[in-house]
Amino acid sequence: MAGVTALAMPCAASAAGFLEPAGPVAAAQLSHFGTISALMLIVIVPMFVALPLVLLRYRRGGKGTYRPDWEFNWGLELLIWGIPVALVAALGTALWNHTLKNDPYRPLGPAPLVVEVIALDWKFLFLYPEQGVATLDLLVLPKDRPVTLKLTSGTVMQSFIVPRLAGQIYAMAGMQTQLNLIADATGDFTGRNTQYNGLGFATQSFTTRVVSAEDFASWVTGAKAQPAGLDAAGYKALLPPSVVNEPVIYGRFTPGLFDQIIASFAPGMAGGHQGHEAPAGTGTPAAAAPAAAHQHDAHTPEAAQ
Amino acid sequence: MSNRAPANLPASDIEDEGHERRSYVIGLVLALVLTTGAFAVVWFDLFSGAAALAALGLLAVVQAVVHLRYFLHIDLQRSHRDDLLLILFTVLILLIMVSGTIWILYDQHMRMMP
Amino acid sequence: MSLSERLHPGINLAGTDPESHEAAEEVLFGFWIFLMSDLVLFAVLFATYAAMSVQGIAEGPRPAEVFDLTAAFLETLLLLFSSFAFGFAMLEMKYRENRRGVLGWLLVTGLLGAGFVGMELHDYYVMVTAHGATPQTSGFLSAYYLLTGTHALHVSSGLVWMAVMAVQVVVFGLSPAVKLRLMRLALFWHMLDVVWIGIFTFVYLYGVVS
Amino acid sequence: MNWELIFGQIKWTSFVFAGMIENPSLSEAIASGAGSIAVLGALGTVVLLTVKGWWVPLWRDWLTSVDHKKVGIMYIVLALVMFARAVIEAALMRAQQLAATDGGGFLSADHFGQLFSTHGTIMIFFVAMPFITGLMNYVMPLQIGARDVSFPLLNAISLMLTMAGAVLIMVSLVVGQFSTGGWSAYPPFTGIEFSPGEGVDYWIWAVSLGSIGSTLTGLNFAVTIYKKRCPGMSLFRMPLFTWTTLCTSILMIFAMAPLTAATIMLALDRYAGFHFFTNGDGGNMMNYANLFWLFGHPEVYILILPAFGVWSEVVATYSSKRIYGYTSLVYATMCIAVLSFAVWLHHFFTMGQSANVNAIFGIATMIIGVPTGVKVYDWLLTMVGGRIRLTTAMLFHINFLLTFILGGMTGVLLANPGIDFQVHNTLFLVAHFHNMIIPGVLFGMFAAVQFWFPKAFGFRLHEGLGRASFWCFAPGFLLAFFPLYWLGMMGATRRTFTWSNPDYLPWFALAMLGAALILAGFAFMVMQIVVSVRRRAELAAPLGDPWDGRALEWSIPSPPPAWNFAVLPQVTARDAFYEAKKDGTAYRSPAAYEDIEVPRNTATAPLIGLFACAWAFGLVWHIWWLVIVSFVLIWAVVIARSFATHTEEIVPAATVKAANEAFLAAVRATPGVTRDQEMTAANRGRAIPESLEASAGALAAGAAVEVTR
Ligand code: HEA
Ligand code: HEA
Ligand code: CUA
Ligand SMILES: [Cu+2]
Repeated sequence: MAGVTALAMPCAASAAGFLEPAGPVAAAQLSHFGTISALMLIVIVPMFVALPLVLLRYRRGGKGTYRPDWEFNWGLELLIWGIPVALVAALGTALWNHTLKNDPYRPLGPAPLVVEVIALDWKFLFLYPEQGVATLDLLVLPKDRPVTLKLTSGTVMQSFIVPRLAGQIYAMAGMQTQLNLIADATGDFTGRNTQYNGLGFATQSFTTRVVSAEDFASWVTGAKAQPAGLDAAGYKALLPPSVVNEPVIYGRFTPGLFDQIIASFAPGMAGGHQGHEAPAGTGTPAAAAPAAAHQHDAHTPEAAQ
Repeated sequence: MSNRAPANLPASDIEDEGHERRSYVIGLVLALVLTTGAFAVVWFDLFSGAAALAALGLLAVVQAVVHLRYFLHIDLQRSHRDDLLLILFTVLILLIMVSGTIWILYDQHMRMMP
Repeated sequence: MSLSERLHPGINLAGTDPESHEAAEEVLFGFWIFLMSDLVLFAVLFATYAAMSVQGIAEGPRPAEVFDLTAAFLETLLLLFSSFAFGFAMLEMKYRENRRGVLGWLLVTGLLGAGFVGMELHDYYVMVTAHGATPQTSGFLSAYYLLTGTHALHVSSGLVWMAVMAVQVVVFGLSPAVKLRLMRLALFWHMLDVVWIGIFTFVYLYGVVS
Repeated sequence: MNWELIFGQIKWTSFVFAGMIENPSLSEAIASGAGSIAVLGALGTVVLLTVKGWWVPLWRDWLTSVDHKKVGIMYIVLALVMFARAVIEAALMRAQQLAATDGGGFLSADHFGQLFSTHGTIMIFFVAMPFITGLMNYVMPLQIGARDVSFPLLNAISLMLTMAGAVLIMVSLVVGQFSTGGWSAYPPFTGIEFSPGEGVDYWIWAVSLGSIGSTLTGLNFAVTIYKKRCPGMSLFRMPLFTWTTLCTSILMIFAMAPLTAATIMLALDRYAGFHFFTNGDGGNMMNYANLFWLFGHPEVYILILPAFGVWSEVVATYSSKRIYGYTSLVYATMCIAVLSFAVWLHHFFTMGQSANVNAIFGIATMIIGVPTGVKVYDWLLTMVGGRIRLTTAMLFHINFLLTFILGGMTGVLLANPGIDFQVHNTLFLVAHFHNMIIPGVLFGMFAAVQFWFPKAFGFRLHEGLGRASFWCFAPGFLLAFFPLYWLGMMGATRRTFTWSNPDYLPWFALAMLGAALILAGFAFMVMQIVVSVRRRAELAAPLGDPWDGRALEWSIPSPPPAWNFAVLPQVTARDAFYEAKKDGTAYRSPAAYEDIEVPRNTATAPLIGLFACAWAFGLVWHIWWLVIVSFVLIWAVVIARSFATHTEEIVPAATVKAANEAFLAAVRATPGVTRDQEMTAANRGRAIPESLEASAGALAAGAAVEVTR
């Protein structure tokens, strides 16, 4: 089928998760994790301190005075409602700011590199519309350049994550979700699907390779030289569930493939809204149409027209 | 007159058939008016777009209240309060579930169109 | 405690039959709670329909293309009058303990209810034959059939229940147990009316307007 | 002959043993082993019942009973049977994940998928739910001074429907396969296109039966608490366990409907080609997530609230002190119940909706921390000024306070969409919810058993073995689940049967060790019950009040008579029984006795359960005649029952009087015991209230009779 370049060799990528962030998004998530944990200690620690003391003092035979009818105290009451309320106010503010600022849909800078991600059973297909190349189970990104991932699924719902770069987002058939990220370190980072989707789920991971801008350019050149291309028929061949052992690189792919895949599930939705510049289909109409993915959609190849 | 009410029951405590029958008739008349009204709004195109939706929604809510009041005899004055509260609590749950669902699904829909 | 005090919300026996009224306290309250839980089920179906009738059209027809507003209006009237008739059955039961009266009004209620179910089945038939609008056509139609079908199923079980109650009225007379069951059936029947108002408005009228 | 008409889609290969014969492997062997255990277990039970001649008593005294106490006990037995299966599955998963680095391990991917799906489904629907339902059934009517629940027959029907669901899941061990879609069964994966076959159908119908049962239970308990409280028991005098039961019931009433809607829609998609959640044709699986969690989130509070109630009773009783902040505990419970309906989106922060939707639901989620924190600190303050006895139940409570707040803290972390993006669907999440459920709910149930067992059976549980089990459970839990937090942060996903990252190995080893300790704890618990039953004479506490209890359930004999209270009590304060003991008004003979009406046993409920099970089985395997016949039969039973008239029987006043006076005489003749003697054979269930102990030098002896005046 398609060739494999030396660059695409799989290797043991570090999987230390977002504890070792390699980009600002994951870093922000880690630091938010720290903030919230630290704030929570305000109410956790008192329990760990007070409980042993209370047990010591008021155990049967302990020094504390026995007050069987004591059941209320306004001061304490204020404390046990007041402190959590204040804390939630603080936590809530932090949550609000962090969430709005780090909406995964928010572009992280001008001129992002757009990669279209199609989740399949049990592999990910990546399309680089700007570069005109495509990969299977290998995501190559330039360091320090904003990246916009557009995701959809050709099968069941999946969840896409590269923990060291950014958190996850679902990919669903007939829909498009987005994830923006920047990598500020080079290296190989594991990405994977986290939403169970059958027998091959455990091994559905891929390598994210972050390289310098120059290396990225030369990788693109090298990729373009790959003999294999991806058209609708090739895409169809990817649909049956399978695990990919070696990443695959395609030197070219049918433009508009991503939208056609969405349209095969949700006709009338794709293209209609924001006018995609990618013209649908350069080959014959029949070839451009991603053939119906599954029996239920057998009547929806109209997207090809 | 009711047949099993103890003879010594004060008059004010006895349910009055005429009163209750009137309640059903009022309910029917109001419901007919409201339903026909709603139907007319659409049939004769009395309002358009959002105004029509708002008017229809309002009519439906009013009619639901009419049914509860005149057919189901829900009565804020004389009911056992605790019981009624549990029933009214349903309205809160309904609102949360329905509005939440619609809000979430529309928001997702808007964000997921390519 | 004054006898007219409501021991439970809604349709009441109060002073007319103190013994049954006391017994009604738990069963009627329990039935109200059941109705509320049922109402939540309908609410969820409504919310689903609200989303799917816009987002789930796919390549199928739109609401306005398949709904017959006049039929829906007539169905509303049938249900409304059947509710009204049930009210009169309750009056016969409560103030006169008149078996024949109760049975007569139940018959009227049942016929109107059966008419409603019949019309609705006819609606489905037309939708399927004239428009090819089956539940398998699109998400919108799936939601439509489930919502209205669940309601129709409720009405149909109400009819079966009504038949059983007619037998019980004959067998047991208007005993306390029978009275309480009739009251619960009344609540059920009236509540289905309220749900239908929602369907008529938010499915049919909204569907045609937008 | 068209076999499909008769057997639907069942084939020879549907039986689990066929896989072993045709395609032997370790994984298949384990599967058929499990199937054999199920079959042998069932056969063994049948043989035992026959040999011992227990069929008749089982039917007459238990299955047809509508007594809330027996129904409660049957719920708990059901929970324990299912628990045994689900725990074994958990141990298998742990072992697999330890062994599975780089494709090792002994389970196939498919088998692992079924394991986490059945484990989750069983634990939630057929362990935790029946356990809390059984407990509420047993205790709540006793606490409010009632003779039964409002609708005893309905109660039995709920039980039988739940049991039908449980049986269906057990059947899936032997006939066919279970779903691999997890306990949340997200489509489109669980749709017919991607999961053909019977697995998901088993899930759908088992869960539906359980959820109908729970709805009816919720309704029944809510009415009972509203309408059957004894005179003087105003809402704000109810024991806290009853309060949490009320709030749980209300959650059950409203939360089950969305689940029913979701399962119906999924079933219509699968059976009739509808398009609710399919890919394409206007289907929208996001709505499934929405509906499922509309139920799923309240569900986790349905589980925890009764446990909170147990903790409140336990901490007050073993501190010999009034609960601190009763009112704030009540309002906190209400807050949690209402808020739990407004946070469901936090289970799918990563679905792609706008940041402000996420943020609003995230903050709503955090707010639940406030009432929960109030409760936690109320319990701490309850101990202040008390005289704490470190009994097994109390040890579990202390462990609960310390571990639960850590689980709550990770919950609050998950409530931050930004953090959830990273740890959603990882073992971090798995650690979070086990951290809430095990120390919170299951240990709560464990404490409840230690606490109320003597009430139900008339003898205490062996204290030493109880503690031994605690000292395995508590560290075992920490070891088994805290490593998962770390693994999750390192990116280990849930529902994953094999790993390639060697860094994970030590942590999985720790987790396995913890699971082993937990299993040891469980063994101690079983031992505790066996030993206690053997020594029941020595541990007997028939006089009903072994712990110096506070609420009404302790004022009656252990086990209580069928009618619970000889005369309905009259209450004037909170902690009614404790106050009565203090004032010396406890154990008084009533002025007069009356006849008591109790419901007669009936076969209605078991028949409905049986037909419901057959109906569901028919649906799973498309055996349409069975579906129709059993459906008709269910309703025939209901209608037939509505024509039955003699459903009650009378216990004559004389019988009641004889029993009650004998009990009171025994109480008066028995010297009270102080708390120091609590765990000794002297404790027959007649307590000297702790607050009178100081002046009780004389009381300790026979003079205790004086207290009753
Ligand atoms: C009630 C809920 C409950 C309980 C108790 C448990 C108990 C356990 N769980 Fe479970 N688990 C779930 C609910 C639960 N789980 C759910 C919902 C899932 C997700 C499924 C999915 O993915 O869809 C899951 C998934 C899950 C996984 C899969 C993780 C993955 O996705 O990779 C694993 C892996 O090992 C696991 C382990 C365990 C272990 C070791 C135990 C136990 O061994 C812990 C031991 C138990 C105890 C310590 C309690 C003992 C005490 C009593 C029972 C009191 C009885 C008392 C008397 C009668 C006296 N669980
Ligand atoms: C009994 C069960 C139980 C309980 C009680 C809870 C309680 C909480 N849960 Fe948990 N949860 C589950 C069972 C439970 N959960 C299950 C089963 C799942 C996963 C299902 C699946 O996917 O399979 C889940 C998943 C889950 C998620 C989804 C994660 C994901 O899918 O990515 C989230 C996110 O917000 C969450 C949050 C919380 C919070 C905030 C609480 C709060 O209620 C916690 C409140 C407690 C405290 C905060 C600690 C004590 C308080 C103080 C010391 C006072 C002060 C504190 C503050 C002011 C903050 N839970
Ligand atoms: Cu989702 Cu359009
Ligand atoms: Cu939740």
